[in-house]
Order: sequence, then structure tokens, then C-alpha cells
Amino acid sequence: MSSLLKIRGLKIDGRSDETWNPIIKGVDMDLKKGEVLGLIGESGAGKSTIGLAAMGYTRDGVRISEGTVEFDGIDLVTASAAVKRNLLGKRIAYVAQSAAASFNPAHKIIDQHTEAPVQHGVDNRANSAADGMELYRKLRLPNPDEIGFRYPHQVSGGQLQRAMTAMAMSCRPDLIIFDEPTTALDVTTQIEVLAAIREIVEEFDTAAIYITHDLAVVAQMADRIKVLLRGDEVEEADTRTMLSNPQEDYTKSLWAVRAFERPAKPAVNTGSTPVVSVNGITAAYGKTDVLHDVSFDIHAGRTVAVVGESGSGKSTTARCITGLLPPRIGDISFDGEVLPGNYKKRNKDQLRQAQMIYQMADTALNPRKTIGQIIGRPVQFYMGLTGAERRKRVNELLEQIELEPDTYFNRLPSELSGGQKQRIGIARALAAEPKFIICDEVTSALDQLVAEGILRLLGDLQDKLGLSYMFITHDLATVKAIADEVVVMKDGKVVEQGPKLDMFTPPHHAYTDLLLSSVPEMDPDWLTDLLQERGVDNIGDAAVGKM
Amino acid sequence: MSGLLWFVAIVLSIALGAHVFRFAGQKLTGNAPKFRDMSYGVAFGYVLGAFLLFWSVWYYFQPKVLDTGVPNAGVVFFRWAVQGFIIASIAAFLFRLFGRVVGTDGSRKLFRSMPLTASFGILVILIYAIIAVFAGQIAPYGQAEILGAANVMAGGDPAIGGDPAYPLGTDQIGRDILSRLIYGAQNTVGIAFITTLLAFFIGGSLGFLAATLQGWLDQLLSRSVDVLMAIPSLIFALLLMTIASVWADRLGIPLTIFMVLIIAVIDSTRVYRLARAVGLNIVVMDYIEAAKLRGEGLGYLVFKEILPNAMAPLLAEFGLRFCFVFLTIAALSFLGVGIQPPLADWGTMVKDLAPFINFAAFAPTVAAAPLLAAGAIALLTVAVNFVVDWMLHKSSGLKE
Amino acid sequence: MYGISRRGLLQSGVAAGVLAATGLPLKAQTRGGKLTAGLGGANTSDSWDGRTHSDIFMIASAHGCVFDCLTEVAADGSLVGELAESWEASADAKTWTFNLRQGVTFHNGKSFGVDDVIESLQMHIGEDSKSAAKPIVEAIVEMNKITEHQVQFVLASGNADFPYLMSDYHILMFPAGQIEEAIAQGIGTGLYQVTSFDPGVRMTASRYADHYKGDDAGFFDEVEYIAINDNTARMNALMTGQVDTINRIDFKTEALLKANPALRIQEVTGNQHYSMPMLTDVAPFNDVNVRKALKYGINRQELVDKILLGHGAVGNDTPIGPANQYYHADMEQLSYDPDKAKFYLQQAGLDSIDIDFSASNAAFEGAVDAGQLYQASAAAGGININVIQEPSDGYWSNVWLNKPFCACYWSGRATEDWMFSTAYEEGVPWNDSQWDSGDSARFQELLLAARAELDTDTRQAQYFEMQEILRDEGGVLVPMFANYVQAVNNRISSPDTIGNLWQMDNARMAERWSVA
Amino acid sequence: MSSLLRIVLQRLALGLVTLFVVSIVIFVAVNLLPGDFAEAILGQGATPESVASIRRDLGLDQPMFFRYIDWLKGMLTLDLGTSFAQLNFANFGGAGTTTIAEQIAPRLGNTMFLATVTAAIAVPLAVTLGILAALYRNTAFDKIANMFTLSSISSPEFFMAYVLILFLAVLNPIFPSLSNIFEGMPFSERLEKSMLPALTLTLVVTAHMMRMTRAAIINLLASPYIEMARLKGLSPMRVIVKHALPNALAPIINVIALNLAYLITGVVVVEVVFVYPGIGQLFVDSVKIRDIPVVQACCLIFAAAYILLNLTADIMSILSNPRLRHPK
Repeated sequence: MSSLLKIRGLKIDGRSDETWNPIIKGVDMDLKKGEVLGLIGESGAGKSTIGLAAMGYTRDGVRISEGTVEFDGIDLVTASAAVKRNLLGKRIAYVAQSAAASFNPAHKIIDQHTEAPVQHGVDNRANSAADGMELYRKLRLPNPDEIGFRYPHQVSGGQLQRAMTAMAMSCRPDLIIFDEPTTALDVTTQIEVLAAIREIVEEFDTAAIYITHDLAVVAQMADRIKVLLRGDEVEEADTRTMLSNPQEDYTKSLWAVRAFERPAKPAVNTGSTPVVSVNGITAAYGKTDVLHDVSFDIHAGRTVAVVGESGSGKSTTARCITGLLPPRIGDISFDGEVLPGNYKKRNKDQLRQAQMIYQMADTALNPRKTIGQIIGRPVQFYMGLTGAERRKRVNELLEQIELEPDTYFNRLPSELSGGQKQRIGIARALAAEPKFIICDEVTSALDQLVAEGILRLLGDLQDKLGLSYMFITHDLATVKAIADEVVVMKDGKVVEQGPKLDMFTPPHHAYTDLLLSSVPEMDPDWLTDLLQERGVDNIGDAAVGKM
Repeated sequence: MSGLLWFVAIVLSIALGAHVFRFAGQKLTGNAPKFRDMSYGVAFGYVLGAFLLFWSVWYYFQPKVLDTGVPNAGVVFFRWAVQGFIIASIAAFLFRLFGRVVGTDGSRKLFRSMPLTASFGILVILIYAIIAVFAGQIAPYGQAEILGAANVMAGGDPAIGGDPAYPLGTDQIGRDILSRLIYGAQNTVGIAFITTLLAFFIGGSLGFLAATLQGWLDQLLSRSVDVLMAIPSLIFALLLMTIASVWADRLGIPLTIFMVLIIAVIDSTRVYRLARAVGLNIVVMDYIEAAKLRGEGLGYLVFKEILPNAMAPLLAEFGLRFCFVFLTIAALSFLGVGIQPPLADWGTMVKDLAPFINFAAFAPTVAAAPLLAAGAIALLTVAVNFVVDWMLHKSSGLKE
Repeated sequence: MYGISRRGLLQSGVAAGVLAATGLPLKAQTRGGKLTAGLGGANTSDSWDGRTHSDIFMIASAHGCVFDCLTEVAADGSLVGELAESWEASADAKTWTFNLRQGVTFHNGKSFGVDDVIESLQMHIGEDSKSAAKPIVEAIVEMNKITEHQVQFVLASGNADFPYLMSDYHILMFPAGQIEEAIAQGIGTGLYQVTSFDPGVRMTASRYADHYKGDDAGFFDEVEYIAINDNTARMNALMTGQVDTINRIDFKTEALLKANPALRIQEVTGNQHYSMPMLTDVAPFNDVNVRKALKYGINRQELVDKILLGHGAVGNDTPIGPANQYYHADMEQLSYDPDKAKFYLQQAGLDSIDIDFSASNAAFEGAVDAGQLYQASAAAGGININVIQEPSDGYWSNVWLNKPFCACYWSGRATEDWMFSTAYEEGVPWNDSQWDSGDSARFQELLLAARAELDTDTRQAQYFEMQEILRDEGGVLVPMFANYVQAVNNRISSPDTIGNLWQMDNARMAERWSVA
Repeated sequence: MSSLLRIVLQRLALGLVTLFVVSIVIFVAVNLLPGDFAEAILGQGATPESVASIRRDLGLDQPMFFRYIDWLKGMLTLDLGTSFAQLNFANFGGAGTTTIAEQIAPRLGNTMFLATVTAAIAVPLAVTLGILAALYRNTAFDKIANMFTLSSISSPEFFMAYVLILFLAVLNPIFPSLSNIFEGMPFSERLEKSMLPALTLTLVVTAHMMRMTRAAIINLLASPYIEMARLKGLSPMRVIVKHALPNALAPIINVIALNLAYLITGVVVVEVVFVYPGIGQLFVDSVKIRDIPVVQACCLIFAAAYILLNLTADIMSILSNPRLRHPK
């Protein structure tokens, strides 16, 4: 069997400011029937654009300028709209990143499922619906006979993602494009979806392009991996070769990131006063408690990682500490002194001592202010420095975060890259000369290489300035890399806490175990092994509480 | 009845033409994608457009005077419109060209990405501003100056009571209409501008305050605004203006000042809504949280953190509000309670001159005076809307 | 300017209205067709109650179409009978006997008789009555039913004009015992019977089949009066042929209207006048020389030209206009003469004088402008007029009769006595110049004498003298009379003589006009 | 479903409260109208005695608070009261007075007729044009439509009205410029006479509705589920009708309701130009003669219509939201 999909010299332009700029600079690709190709790259690498181009589809403001996309001998670039329409949905299907956004909220799931088969004349509605339920059962969705009659918003994210995979399968296509199908999911949910996708693709011998930025995930799913960098192809090899023996520097550096880990620190002296002490806080939004009796300490020069899935109460804890959400019960003490619950009642020094770095650097920096103003404000506000003194201090801070002061002083945040913006956030926190910094998912919006840089910088600063960090994250790799102590949270409660080493060595609490074991590893056999370990039927149960 | 038949026949032939057009296109271009994927509706659109174009050209070259000696007013007006459109397009094009060559790097870049409509808008606004500022120098007579001849007809044709000295004629007490039209720019635009500024000052500051402080203040302000907004603005303005007209009389304060206040307050409710909504969007940003946690005061939050980020949507809204205020003032003046004589004002002028429209059929120039006054209102709002539309499109943040 | 007519002489006692109906059709008028009129002056508060009528829409609808009065003023100004066939007075003009027309029926079939007259008149009196005709009816001390068709009125004092007063548009004849119903539905004895009435919007009526005026009046089968208060819309309706006639045309467009061959303009001068009353009991207006100075300081022709745009006539400081019977047309006209003004000021012992003049456009359109023009012209005579713009609201209750010198408007009255006794008789409430015997005992004397004088020539002499007194000494400046200007489509023909007592041919276009 | 019901009831209650507060505002504002009916109707004849007598007869000498209570009581029983003109007339001794309700009903009916005719033309036109502009966005069609709609939004209504009169009544006598409709007029004639004001209003509201529809659809077309639908190989028509429209309903309904509210309340100018006997004319006339009960009633009807339509839009968009219609 010759190749199902053959892409040759594909170049794609994107429009910005009325001019067309190349965003894909010549990519070739071959895909045989039943084969899964992993497309990997950081944000802006053009993964999704290629994925869509493989369907002969371009988004607004994007055009294919050169090359051919031959699907089963038909060039999708030059094919008429009618010809393409006849292929899409029927022979080539698409699974989008966010099922919640990609299901039409106005129609029931099963109606959307049957739409393609009915419209393409593959099957009638009744048969197609029955087939849908069969697929739901195969994908181990709960209540497979009934779930289709719900509206998308009535179904959880992980289930919806599986339902979308089922929808893609509805016409039994030859090729499915998976566009980061698990990126928006929590780790424990990710497993079920990964397993389901792999299983069904294997069962129907469907060829697939699997797009992701996560090496470990792609290792589980793909037969071959293609690495992309800024619209260019870096290298391509079959999965095991690629993992064990990457050729290009870029690929190697990607691999290396995962090995970063800070050396462990000696244990804390018992009896020393923690910098921050969270004492049995219970907090509520409105009338519902979202935190229940949370307690932990953060000692000087230490990093405490607070881990948990979305909705576990990590950020709420941070809000309690900063005083944005005064706790209902319990208190926060700083250097042994109890802080007022509401930040408005705290004095300037108390406010200064605890700073915060945010997840989204875009929303954390005022887009209308220059870097000099952003960093200069706390310098002036807390330290009372003005004019040349202020400028000097800002320059120092910029140097600390490894940015050239004269280049960046007058720039606006929009002129910086994501990593640079995050560094400015750090500098702003440092400007207050705090003892304690809350880092709220500071790396989760960044590409891995950049994230590593930020983590290293934070580590160095800690060593240099003796800072304490509370590190909020859902990513266990990050925890492993930088934490001294770990607090695991679930449903607003602390499930387990202790030094990092203890946490990563069994035995743990069941939830910690689930969390830890769900983090994909770079081993292509990891998923298979894990499924065997857990037992096929238990995968669904893994998502307890995630309905 | 025959008119209806004609209409149906034309539509049918366009429908047929669309079919032929698409078919011919496919054949002639060897099934090029443009024609191959063309839907019938698009083909219909092309043919319809072509038909309208041909019709316009045909109509443009119809004689200006009918065989019966009566002027063909439709053609006259159409020619004016077409000529106006062409001149406007050329002016806008030249202005944009000028902007692309002259000016700072930033402004040149701005002009490069500017659609013709926006450059037309900016040009018109500039011209209005110049006329408004230099009305006294430009206008041949004073706005309240009573000249010898009253009721001179527009057009300067003595045969129908015109006088070349007064190209747009004089009003019933002998004031030059052209001068009043020019002064109208000063009064109407100036007053609308002040009113809008005031509305923004009131609505904007309250809106940001509500967004920042929230709580009971927000509730109180928002509910009050709901109530005010539930009363249709024109009706409310009309009512309040009637009340004010007497207070103005009694207190000896010009009614215009009351009008500015009333419209500003009524309009500030809309500004409040927007400012609050924009403010709320900004207030949830992390940099506001960071500033709050830093211990910054309310003033700093509102003016240094929120306001700069709200400028773009507020500026766009300013344009729209300006148009709205402008039209409200015109409507109030039209209903007789707006800007009071002897100040020249376009709304009042339209009302006063409107009867001439009836005579358009046999003296097209006579109808020009009221149409010019109304057109002056329309042109400015169109221009502002064009610019705002472009700004919104550029920032793309707050479309509708 | 045609249609200015002098009323024919009336001998006391008998009415000229022996022949039926009105006007004197000079050419054969065709019957049939429809008259559509666009009239300003309509209100949502309009009703068929004659006591409330004050503007053209209801006057034309009620007085002109649906209802009748006892007497009627013909287009030429002569008084003819309408529901009264004839009348006669006692020698002292105190007792009047009216012989009613027989065989007249209301639109609901009820026949018309003395009871209807008495009850219709009684509507206007009574303590709470706010009827504008109250003073007229109050003067009747006794109403006696002599036969079914003969009624006798006894007046408190002699009044030779009494039959004239009975033509007033407020004093409509309603069916006795059914007045409420008649007011609600519009049931009268007029030429046209109401078919629909929407206050402030529209009135339609159809020709009442067996009307006593027969074939000589009411030529249309149908009439439709549409309320169009907006000048532009009214003009537009006429231009586009949606109405046949409109009242109060916009002077701005007059030239263009005239150029339209399908239309014609009717213009008559009546009694409607703009005035400037001064309180003669307040200094400096108590000095007749100051008053005289003011009379010479005003440029009347300029006011007519600029305020009325020429659509009017200069006034001679009397309220008696061309529509009045004893209008003193040959009286020497006062004219602008700053030297004389200065002279009279010196007579008053002054070199110059400062005077406040209160005006508002509520008095009449252009009153403030008129004040400014007056200011400019009077300055040359040493009179410094300070024009005070007064609030429109409450002008009549706060300014008029209160401020010593202000702008005012009078629609005029059909008879001299009525006009004088409304605003110039000693002690009457609307005497806006406080004109009394202290100012001119002779005037007050003549007023009483002329009222009861049945001899026409004597009366004429008396009224002429009164007009002269007012011109020379009076406390009211009457600089101008405003014309009634209306436009008619040539589809409609109208008699050569157009009534000037009220606009739209005395509001009787439905009665007098016909399809051409 | 119960939560949905609760939300709807909440909105209704809020609407009623707003209406109540609005009634106070209106009452106070209207009663501040200077001068009064007595002076206005008596004109030159307004002697202090006659003014006082009319004021007494109309109850204007009562304190404002009691008048408000009386008025509110009337409102609650849907009794709009009697106009001063009619009361005054009754005091003259006339009978058979008509209530404000009777007076307003036909006027309101006329305005509603005009609004309906306008909506019947404008809504389908605007929605169709909006969808087309969204589909063919950034094409010549879109740009031309954009230019025209911007121009028509920008022009004062009376300008539009006069231009239409000029072209459709004066130069080409197709429609009458005088909209003197009345009860019992045949429907076709009524329609013909209402055509020019309806077209004027259409021009004013179509632009707004079209732009909003276009924006709503474009907004939706960028959403992932539309891309998904396209990637399923569905026809463009089906994508629009089946996937975009149901979700665009809420914003479109909102725009339509807003514009209908505008139609009922913003017609004053148009009614004045065309002499259309609607409620706007009645309002203007009543303000002129200070007929306070009528002004109040008109204002309240305007506000109620406005609130009601906004409420309807609100509730409709709640109902069209599957999240609320099918709670978890």
C-alpha cells in the first residue's frame, strides 16, 4: 500500500499588516494507511497549520502558497470545494484541542455525531446513532446509551474529548488529525483519553497525525515523530529512534530539559520560625467552602510546591495568603506574626514582604506601561527612590533577570517574548525586596525550553537572595525540578505534604500515587505498562471526581 | 402596475444573467477556481452590481432638463451625488497619499494601513474643525446679522427670487444662510463636543469607580443607570428640555447650557455602562491585582492602571457618542427645543428650510439649502463613524 | 389684496337675511366632489363643545360645517340670518326678538326650535362657566319663548350689535335635552353631518341631504379636514395634491408657491392685530405726550415688512380693522417721525427717556424682533427702549396686564363695541392699557352711547371719533394688522369675495367653495 | 427547568421594580413641567382667577405626593386616568369624556402598526444582509454594505425622511408624504400611507441590526465548532443555518428587541414629519399643552415598552441558551 497522504514542499503564508509572511517554509510528509505520525514542536512551530493543511483547509488569514497535499491521489490544494467537502468528515476527520469549544453548544452530542454520516450519505441516522453508542462503549464512556442525548455542556471535558474522537470515527475515516487533544486536560484525565484514542485508532487501523507539544505523550501515541521548529522541519524518525537517539541540537535540547533538577537542600531545623505559616484556613466563595482546614509552613530559603489538579484549591490558598480572600477560619502568619486577613488592612511593609508572580505574563503586566515604569513603580512606591536612583535600581533588577537594561527599559510588554515578560514579572516582585514570593503556575504557559530558563533563574535568585517560594503548579515535572517540599491538594484539602524526596518515593497516599503515576514518561511503553498495571477496566475509575 | 412588471422583469433578467455569467466564466477560464467554486448568489451579486453600475452611468447622462422645460431634478441631484462621491474619493485618496509621504514614521505607518473611508473621515473631521474654529473669518456675514433682503431664495437665480450675493439665500428675517451654515459648524459641533466630553467625564469616572470599588456603590450606580436608561433618551431629553426652557427663561441662563447638561447626564448612562464593563474587564487583570497588593490607592488604580488601558474602547465610544449627541441635539433643535436662535444650528436650519424640499421638482437649487444643512450633520457623523469603525477594526478588541 | 369689504348698512330691527343662505354666488357652482383641507391649529383636546373653540380646526369643523348659529356674517361682511330668519329690536336696543327658521332639523332628526336656542345659550353662563362667550350671554337678562319659533331676549343695557354677537362661533345651536350627546357626537344643524372625528387628527363629514340652505351652499358631497400643525408637512401635503387647501402658508416659500400654476394664494386683511399696550396709569405712560412720542417713534411699515414679511397692513393704533363695519379707513395714518417724537418728549419735559419693553414670542411670532426694530427706530427720537425677553410660559398671566409696556396679540372682534368693551371700556379685566375716563371721558361716553345707537350714521360718527381718540391719545400701539394667507388648489373654485373676519373664508370654505 | 424559571421570574421582578422606579422618576419630571395646563389652555385668557379655578377643578392644588399615590393606584388597576383636556371639558359641563386609555389606544395601535410594518421590512432585510455580509466579509459587497449602513446610521432621521419625501413623493409620486391614517381605513391604503415613515425607520434601524448581525455571525464563525462543522465537510449553507444561526440567536434577538424598542419610542421625529397620528405625536402635542396625565401615560408606556422589550430579549436569549435550558 502506497502512502495515504503525501505532502510535498508545502509552504504556507500568514497575513499580518496587509502583507503575507511565510509561516510554513516547505514541509514534506508521508503517511501510510494505519500509521500514526507525531508532530511535535513548541508554540508557533506551525503544527496546527500543517495539520489543517493536511485536510486541505486553511484558517482565515492563512493561505497555501506552494506545494501539494495529496490524499489518496487527490491534490487537496487544487481540488474544488465540493471535492474537498466530500472527503472531509468522511475520509479525513479532525479532533480538536478543546472538545468543549468544538462541540456546538446548541445541539445534542449524538446529533452532531450522526451529522457527518448522514450528510455524506454513509449511513442513515438511526444506524449511525447506534454505531455512535457502540463507539462510546468502546471508548468506555459512562452510560454510553444515554450520554449522546446530553448537550455538550452537560458532559465533562475528558468525556467530551472521547466523544469527539468517536465523532471523528463516525464515518470510519482513513485519516484523523488529532490537534493536541489532551493539552487542556488534567493529567489523570489525560490518561483515559490517550488510552481511548490509541485503542480505537489501532482497532480500525486508522492513519493519524497526532499533534502535541508534549514529548512524553507523543511517545505513547506515534509510530513516527516529526519535530518542527518555526515552520521548518527539524528531523523525523520512528519513535524509539527519536527518543533514544535524537540527531539535531534542537531536539536534543528538548530532551535535555526534562532532566533538569535542582539539588536537594538539607532538612529544615525543627523549631525555626517559618517565613509563612498557613494555619488551618477554611475559605469560601460566597457560601460554599472551597478550602478546608489547610495548613503548611514555608521556611526561609525554601521552595514549597503546591500541587493539584484544576479546582483543587491551589490558587485559592494563594489568594488567602495574599489577603485577597480573607479566610473564614484560621490565619496566616508571617515571620511568626499573624497578618490581617484582608490585604487592605495590611501595612505597606507587610504587603512588600510577600510578592506574587503570575501565570499569564500577558495579563500581569500593564500593556500601556514601559518595562521601566513597571519595575520602577514598586521601587519608587516601597523604597521611595526617584529619578536617577530609581533608574539605577531598575537597571540592577533588569541585570538580575538577565535582560540588557538599556535595550529593555523603554519597551512595552507587547514587544517582549513570553519568557522575557515572565522575567519582568519576576523583576517586579524582586523590586519590592520581598522575603517571600508566590509563583502561580509561572511556567505552565511557556514552552519547555523557556520554562526551564525561568526555573533556573528562580533557583539562582533563591540562592542569591535567600527567598522563599510558594510554587503553585499542576506539573509534577516542575515539582521534581525545583521543590524542596511538596503539598498535594485535592478538593480544597491537603492530601499529603512533606519533603520532596519522601513524596517521590512510595508509599504515598492513593491520590498522590494516581497523580504521580499519571504523568507520562518518555518511554514509549509507559502507557501500555501503566494500563496493564491498573487493569483496563480501571481506567475509567481513574477519573474519580472528575465528572 | 407596469412598474412592478418592470421590476420583476429586471430581477429575472439579472437572475438569468448570473447564470450565463458563471457558465461563461467557467468555460472561458477553463474552470478556474474563482468561477468553479462561485456560488450562484455571488454570481447574482456580480451581475446586479454591474447592472447598477450601468444604470447609474445611463442615468447620469440623462438630460438635466426635460422636454417640457421643467428641470429633471432627479438627474440633477444624482449628478451632484455622484460628483460629490468622486470628489470625496479623490480627496480622501490624495489625503492618504499625503499622509503616507509627510509626517512622522508612526503617522506614515498609520496612513499606510488606512482604508479610504477612514482617510475620508479624518479629512472631513479636519475640515469641520477648521471651519468651526475659523467660522468668523470664513463666513461672509455674521450669524445673527440681519441683512437687507429677507427670504432670498437659494441658488442665486433672480428669476425665482434669488440673489447671487447670497448663494444659499437668506432666511425670513434676512440672515445669510451660507454664513449660518458655516457658523452652524461652530455651534452645533462645538456644543456636541462639549456635551460629549462632559458625558464622558461623568459616566467614565463613575463607571471606573464602580468597577474598581464594586459593592454597594456599584449596585447603587448601576441600578440608577438602569432606571435612567429605561426611559427612552429622546423622550426624556424632550421632557427635561421643556422643563429647562422655563428655568432658563426665569433664571436668565441660556437654554443651551441646560441642554448640554441634560444630554450629558442622559448620555453619561451609556458611557457609564461601557466604562464599567471595560473597567471590570481590566480590574480582573493580574496587573491590577498586583497594584492592589502593592497597596496602591484608588486614584493610582483608576488613572494610572485602568484608564490607559481603557482608552482605546473609550475613544471609539467617544466617536459614537459624539455622533449620538450630535444627532440628539439636531433632533431636539428640529423639534424646537434645542439650540436657540440667534445661534445658528443645523437642526433648526433643516426644520426652517425643510419646506423648500417640496419645490425641488421645479427648482432643484432651492431644495439644496435644507439638504446642505442636513447633509452637513450627516457628513460629519458619517466621517466620525468611518474613523471609529476603522479604529475598532484596528484594535479589534471591542467590536460591537 | 382683495376681499376688503365694508359691511352693508343695517337698519335696526329687521334682518336682511330673508333670502336663504349666504354669500352671493357669482358663477354657477357645481355640486359634488370632496374638499380636503390641511389645517393647522388642531389639538388633541379638541371637542365639539363650542365653548372651548379657539382655533381654526374646530371653528372650521363646528362653526363652518356641522353647527349653525342664529346669525352669520357673509363674505362681504354683511350680517345675514342663519337659524334666525329675521330679528328686530326695541328702540333702546334692549329687547330683541328673533324669528327662527322653521322646518330645520338636527342631524339626529330632532326639529329645531326656541328651546334649543335658550338651552344652547344657557350653556355659556353659570358661575363656573369658562366659556369665552360668557360676557355676551351674560348681558341677556331674560330669554322669553314667545312661540315655538320666536324668541325674545332682554338685555341689561341696549346693544345695537346684538345680532352680530349671535354669529359668534362659540354660540353654536345644540339640540335641547341632548346637548351632552350632541357634544360627544357632533350633532348640529349644519350643512355637513359628521362621519368621523379624531381630535387633533382628522374630521370628516358628508353633506346633510335636506339642508335648509338648499342648493346655494355646501357644494361638496364630503369634506375632510386633516390636522397638520407642522408648516412643512402642510405645505408638502398641498404641493403633492394630498389636500386641496391649507391655512397659514409659510411666507418663506410664498414666491415659489405663486410660481406654481396649479395653486393660488388667498390673502385678506382682517381684524387680527399685533399690539403694544402700555399701562396709562403708570409713569411715564400716564403722560399723553410720552405716548405720542412713542407713537411717532415706531416704524410701522418696517414692522409690516420685516415681521409680517409684507403680509399685513400698518395699524393706526386702533383695534378696529378692515373687517369691522365702522373701520375708519380714511383716518390720517400715523407715520414714523423721530422729530415729532422728540417734540412730544420735549412737551413732556424730557430730552430723552428710557423705557422697558417686555416681549416674548408667546405674544406673537417675532415679538422680540419687533421690539428690537422698535428699539432701533425709536432711538432716533430720543427714546431708549430696552427690550426684555420674557419667558414664554405664563406670559399671559405674568407679563400681559402686569408689565407697563409689553407685546400683545388680539384676534380682533367682529364688532366695534365688542372689541372696545373687551379691552377699552373702563374697568373691564382685559383693559390692557388701563384706558379709562381719566384718560378720555369722551371715549367712555361715546362707547356707551354708540352701543345702544340704532342709527347707522350716528353710530359711524361715534365710532370714527373713538378711533381718532385712540389714535391720538390711546394707550395701545397697534402697529400692524396681520393678513390671513391661505393657499388653494385650482381644482377648487372659490367666490371672488373671501371673508376676512376669520381665516379660510371665515372658516366657511366647506359652505362657500366648490369643485371647479 | 426550575432554575430557568427562577431566572426568568427574577428578571420579571427586576423589570417590575425598574418600572416602578421609572414611574416615580417620570411622575416627578412631568410634574416639574413648568407652567401648567390651566395657563396653557387659557392662553391670553389666563387671568389668575380662571387659572386658579381650573387648577382647583383638576386637583392640581393637591400636594405632589398625593397626586402620585392617586396616579399609582390608577396605574395598578390599568386606569390611566383622564386627560386634563377631557377633565376640563367635563368641568365645562360636557359629558361623555373619554379616558386616556381610550385616547391612547388608537394612537398606540397606529404606532405599533408602523413599528410592525417597519419590522416586517427591516428584520428579514437586516438579518439576511447581515448574514451575507458576514459570509462575504471583506469583499466588495461587505464594504459597500458597510459604507451604506454607516451612512444611514449617521444621518438624522428627519434628513432621511425629507430625502425619501423628495425622491418618493415629490420627484416620483409613488407614496403619499402625508400619513394621515385613521380607523377604518382599508389595510392596503393604510399600508400605502405608512410606507414612507416605515421606510425612513427601516433605513435607520436596518443599518444597526445588520451590523450587529454581521458582527455576531463573524464572531461565531471564528469559533471552533464552526471550524469543526466545516471540517466535517458540511455545505456552507448548512454550517450557517444549522451551526451558526442557533447560537447567534441570542445576540440577534437582542438587537431586534432593542431596535423594536427604539421603533416604538424613537418615532417622535418621524411622526412629526409625516403627520402620523401615533403616540409620539400625541406625546409632543400633550407636552405642548401641558396635559400632564397624558404625558405621564405616554412616558410610562414608552418606558414600559422599552423595559418589556429588553426583558423579552433577555428572556429569549436565556431561553435560547442550551446551558440554561438543559442544566447539568
